[in-house]
Amino acid sequence: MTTQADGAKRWLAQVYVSLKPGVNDPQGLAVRDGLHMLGYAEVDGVRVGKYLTLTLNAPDKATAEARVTAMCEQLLANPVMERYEFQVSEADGKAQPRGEE
Amino acid sequence: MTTQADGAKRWLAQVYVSLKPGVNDPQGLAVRDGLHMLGYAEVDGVRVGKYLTLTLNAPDKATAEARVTAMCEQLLANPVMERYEFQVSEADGKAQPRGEE
Amino acid sequence: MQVTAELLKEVGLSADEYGLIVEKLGREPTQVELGMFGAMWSEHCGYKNSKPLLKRFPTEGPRVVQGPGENAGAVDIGDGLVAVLKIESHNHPSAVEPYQGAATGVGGIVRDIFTMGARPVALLNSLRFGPLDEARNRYLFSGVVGGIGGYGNCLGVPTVAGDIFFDPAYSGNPLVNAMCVGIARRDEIMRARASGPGNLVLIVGADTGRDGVGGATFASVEDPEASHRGVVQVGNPFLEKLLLEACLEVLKTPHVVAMQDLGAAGLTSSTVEVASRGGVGIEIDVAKVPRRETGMNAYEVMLSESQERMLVVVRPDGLDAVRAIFEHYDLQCAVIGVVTDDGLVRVRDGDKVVAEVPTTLFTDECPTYVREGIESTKIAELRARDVLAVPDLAEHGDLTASAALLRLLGSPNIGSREPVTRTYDSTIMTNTVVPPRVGDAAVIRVKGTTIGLAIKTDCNPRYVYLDPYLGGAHAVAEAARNVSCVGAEPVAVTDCLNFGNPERPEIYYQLSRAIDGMSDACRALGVPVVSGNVSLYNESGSEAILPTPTVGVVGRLADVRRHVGMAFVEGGGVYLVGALQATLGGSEYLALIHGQVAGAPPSLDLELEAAVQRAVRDAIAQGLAAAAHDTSEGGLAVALAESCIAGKIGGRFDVSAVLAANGGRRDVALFGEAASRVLLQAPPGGEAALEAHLQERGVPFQRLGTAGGDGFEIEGHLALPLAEVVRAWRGALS
Amino acid sequence: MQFGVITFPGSNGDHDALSAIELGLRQPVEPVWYRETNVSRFDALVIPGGFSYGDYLRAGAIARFAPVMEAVARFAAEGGPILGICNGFQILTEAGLLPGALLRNKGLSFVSDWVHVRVESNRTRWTAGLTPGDVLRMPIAHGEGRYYADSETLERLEANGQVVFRYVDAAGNVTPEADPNGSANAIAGIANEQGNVVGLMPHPERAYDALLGSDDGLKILSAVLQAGIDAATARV
Ligand SMILES: Nc1ncnc2c1ncn2[C@@H]1O[C@H](COP(=O)(O)OP(=O)(O)O)[C@@H](O)[C@H]1O
Ligand SMILES: [Mg+2]
Repeated sequence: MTTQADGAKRWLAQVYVSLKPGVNDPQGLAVRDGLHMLGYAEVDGVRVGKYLTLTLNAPDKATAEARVTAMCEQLLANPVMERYEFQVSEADGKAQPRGEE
Repeated sequence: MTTQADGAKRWLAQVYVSLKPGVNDPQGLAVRDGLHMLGYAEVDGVRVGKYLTLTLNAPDKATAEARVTAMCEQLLANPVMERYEFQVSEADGKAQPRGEE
Repeated sequence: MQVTAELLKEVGLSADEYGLIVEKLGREPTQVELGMFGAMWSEHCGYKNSKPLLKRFPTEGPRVVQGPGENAGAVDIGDGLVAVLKIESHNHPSAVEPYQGAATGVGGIVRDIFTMGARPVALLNSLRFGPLDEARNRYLFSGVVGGIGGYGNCLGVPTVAGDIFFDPAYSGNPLVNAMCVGIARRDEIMRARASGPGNLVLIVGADTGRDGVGGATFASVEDPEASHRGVVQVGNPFLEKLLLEACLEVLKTPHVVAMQDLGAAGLTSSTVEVASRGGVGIEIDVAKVPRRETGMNAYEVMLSESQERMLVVVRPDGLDAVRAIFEHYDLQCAVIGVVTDDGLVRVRDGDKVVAEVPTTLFTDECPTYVREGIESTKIAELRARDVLAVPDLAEHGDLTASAALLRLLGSPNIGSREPVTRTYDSTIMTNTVVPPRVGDAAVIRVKGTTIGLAIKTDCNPRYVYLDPYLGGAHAVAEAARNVSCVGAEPVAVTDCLNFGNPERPEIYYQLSRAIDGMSDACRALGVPVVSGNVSLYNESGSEAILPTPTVGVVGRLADVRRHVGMAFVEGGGVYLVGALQATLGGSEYLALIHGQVAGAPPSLDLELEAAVQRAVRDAIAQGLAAAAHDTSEGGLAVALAESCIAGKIGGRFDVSAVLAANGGRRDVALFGEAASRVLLQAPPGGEAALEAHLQERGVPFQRLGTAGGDGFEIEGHLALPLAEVVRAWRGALS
Repeated sequence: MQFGVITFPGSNGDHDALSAIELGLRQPVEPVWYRETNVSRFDALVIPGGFSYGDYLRAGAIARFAPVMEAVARFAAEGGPILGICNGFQILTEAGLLPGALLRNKGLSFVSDWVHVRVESNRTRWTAGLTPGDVLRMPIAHGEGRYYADSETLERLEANGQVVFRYVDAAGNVTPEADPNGSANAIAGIANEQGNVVGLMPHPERAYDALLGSDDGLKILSAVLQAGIDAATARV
């Protein structure tokens, strides 16, 4: 956890974007069929979405969450066919979001 | 939570696949630049991965986890450039994975 | 069922139309029937405003094998083969979700082609957007281009040509027109006409979901955002590829009676259309339709627009063989009904009959409207404006000829399309002889023959706006001219009429006059209209788009090796074929430099047009030409620059004769636009032969200079290093 | 020489490979459906381009498990020549028959263009007749063609002469502009250690006729033919 000179802290946001219910997901269907081909007959449904990790600076968690919400609404998810969820936690002080340490 | 006739239960697996550290992620860079252009200057890093949701039947959680691990190793992630994490929880009894209720 | 005004609005029917349904049916329609009438009597399916006008198109000719009325048109191209062609709009879905809207547009047009038993061999796209300095327009543009490439590339059909135009009138209402060309054996064409009571009706391909329920109705009202409540359609090109291969294989068997893709209004229109064309009845059971979701009712199943589905009518004794082929391709197929002889479309949901309507009620009895068109006085005034009131180019200052040229080359309406075409696979199928950007039209070869096909879409919507009759004629002339410029003889037209709300007299006027102009040009150039599509109600915030009758032309080369591109070669003499007079009316120059869309568009002498095109393509076929390029937006100077850029070579040109013919106006000579004009280059040393040919044909021509060097010079007007010209042109779309 | 071209659901370069071999190379060739389990009747195999299984999840990820792939692996182990083109290359890396992986292009979008590649090694069955330094012109058409391998693997590939093709400009020089997708070391194609399995992103099968812009691709297809003829002659 780092605190910047200006009092801002670094946060890690994990954003999960998935297709809205009812929207056709050809990729999910193909992965499901692929798993069946490999013998994983117990799988009955697959949906494929996006997993984004962001690091950002914000004075507190509430601000970070508000900003990430705005980013999701504006850019990260396509409101016509997608929905999103996210979690914000304190970043561990490293320069890059998880996935690039 | 449903229990099937054969004693199997339905589980929801949420799988997160991301690029290994050090693997260049042009898509993450493009999203970061897009966020900067929209005025989110506080974002300093973005990585883009996949978020898969699977529903599967298994007698218990440990079995479900073992099966999902095998699916990830075999198909869902490519160890040359990706890594994965997942969570297994009880499915809420609906026929489709989250995202298709 | 309580029929309220709201309910009628939802299904897109007027109170009068509802009254007509009750009268003809002799009872109130059921909910499912009402939804089906709404779809079938929409403009999109029923053509209620455009049908009387479309009758004006010439649709016959010696090569026509299938005219309008089927899934696509077909023309004979020799060697026992036909080219199958069709263009279609996906404007409204693309406004809502640009990537998927455009992708499913491509998917739909490809199905129209292979439904006819033809293998799709080329894709084109004609696009219109608002200016790229608005973020929303950039989003639409990149989404649409991404979707077109995403679908076509995966399918493995090359995208070989198209056109793109920007104007503020398309903000909020982009146009996405996709065209496909296929090839079939003449004697193997399949038609979508059900026959033989007792024959089985199959649905093949994707499961049915709630995707786009009400799409056909939605394409026929203004303001897509507000009216679209269904789930966005997501295309699956992977599945379409399997469907394509399986359908072509199934059509080689003797078991198939008819095939029809499920497009707008899904099962409703496909069942009604195969029954109506065949003059029979049809009965289906929605309970037998495989679903992607639980809890769907009959109404939703009948109106779902889930993609990648086909309706196939087979003889019962062929069912197993047909099923085996689909299964080979991992495709599910379900028997959902039978052909009947009672002339009714009957829909069951298990034991219950939920709709039962005489087939002809949906089709022949669909009301048509002949409206009165009145020209907008505002547009008449714009046309009458004196465009020469603007100041001419100056020797010094901001408005020099070189500054204007560089600005025009950097205009999104003129500059390089490479950022777009580079994302489209144009070489797959190993037929592409002239890929995008290399010639005025694309050329593909027909394997196993010496034949080539040249294809291009075009429409200058400013011309149509300022003068719908003339503009409509120009659209046909320009598309055909592009095809002639690679050496092909234009043989067929497909068109997509993109207009605003036809219930407004000034829009109806545009539609009606544009069709007249197109029809006259088609007649004069000897190219029949064999297929097409109508997209009305293209408005946002009560502003209509520019009237845009997109024209796709297919041409034929007897020997595909005898073609040329637009690139100048070192040392060849360059000629301007056609008249020397041009005008600033409706020009890109006037719009870009002086901010005016005004004046009368260039005049069009159809006889001269035909003669110029014939002279040009014959010169190419006889090996007398090294390059050809028509002069369109940006005029003569821009066309010369484009051919130099393509050839990576400079040139020195003298336009004094053109200047004299235009009363000494430099702006008109350099950047004025005109029809029936083509830059034609002789191979080095071939000047005399080319001149003799042009003389013999009696078409006007003028030598302008020679290509060579690394400078671009128009004597007395401008001189620029070629590299600077290239730079300006490259940056247009970035 | 009998060629086989494997078709997976979603392959779309299969017809082109068949045409190139039949019309360009004038050799017998047969399509192989992905459910087949025996490919021993062939002298050489081509895994063509396209979008097998829609390229969903990762390009080639699902196809590598298709029934025919076990036979392909056996064919490779026995030294049979295999050429993976574009999606075929992706499938071979996913299957572990070639090292590394192919990631999304650096520019993020699909790229369709003509490129030049330099032959780096003629110690493979598919480049045997060629001279290192030869420049070939071929089309590319892919969205995921950025070759990636960890630095150890890259060093090993370079040291072993397993880098077969590199993106260059028309004059044969490696330049940043000449690399269309951001591949490590500008790698356009590689071979396995034995040199019988080669994968490349450009499309030799689309460059078999000068009318289409180039017939350089035939040089690769005829190399394996010549190698086969030489081997047969040696046996006699
Ligand atoms: N959307 C597009 N898709 C594919 N090719 C295109 C597209 N737009 C333009 N092109 C290609 O770019 C070149 C120039 O097109 P265009 O500017 O319309 O020419 P012209 O105005 O002379 O008819 C042509 O080869 C054309 O086919
Ligand atoms: Mg044009």
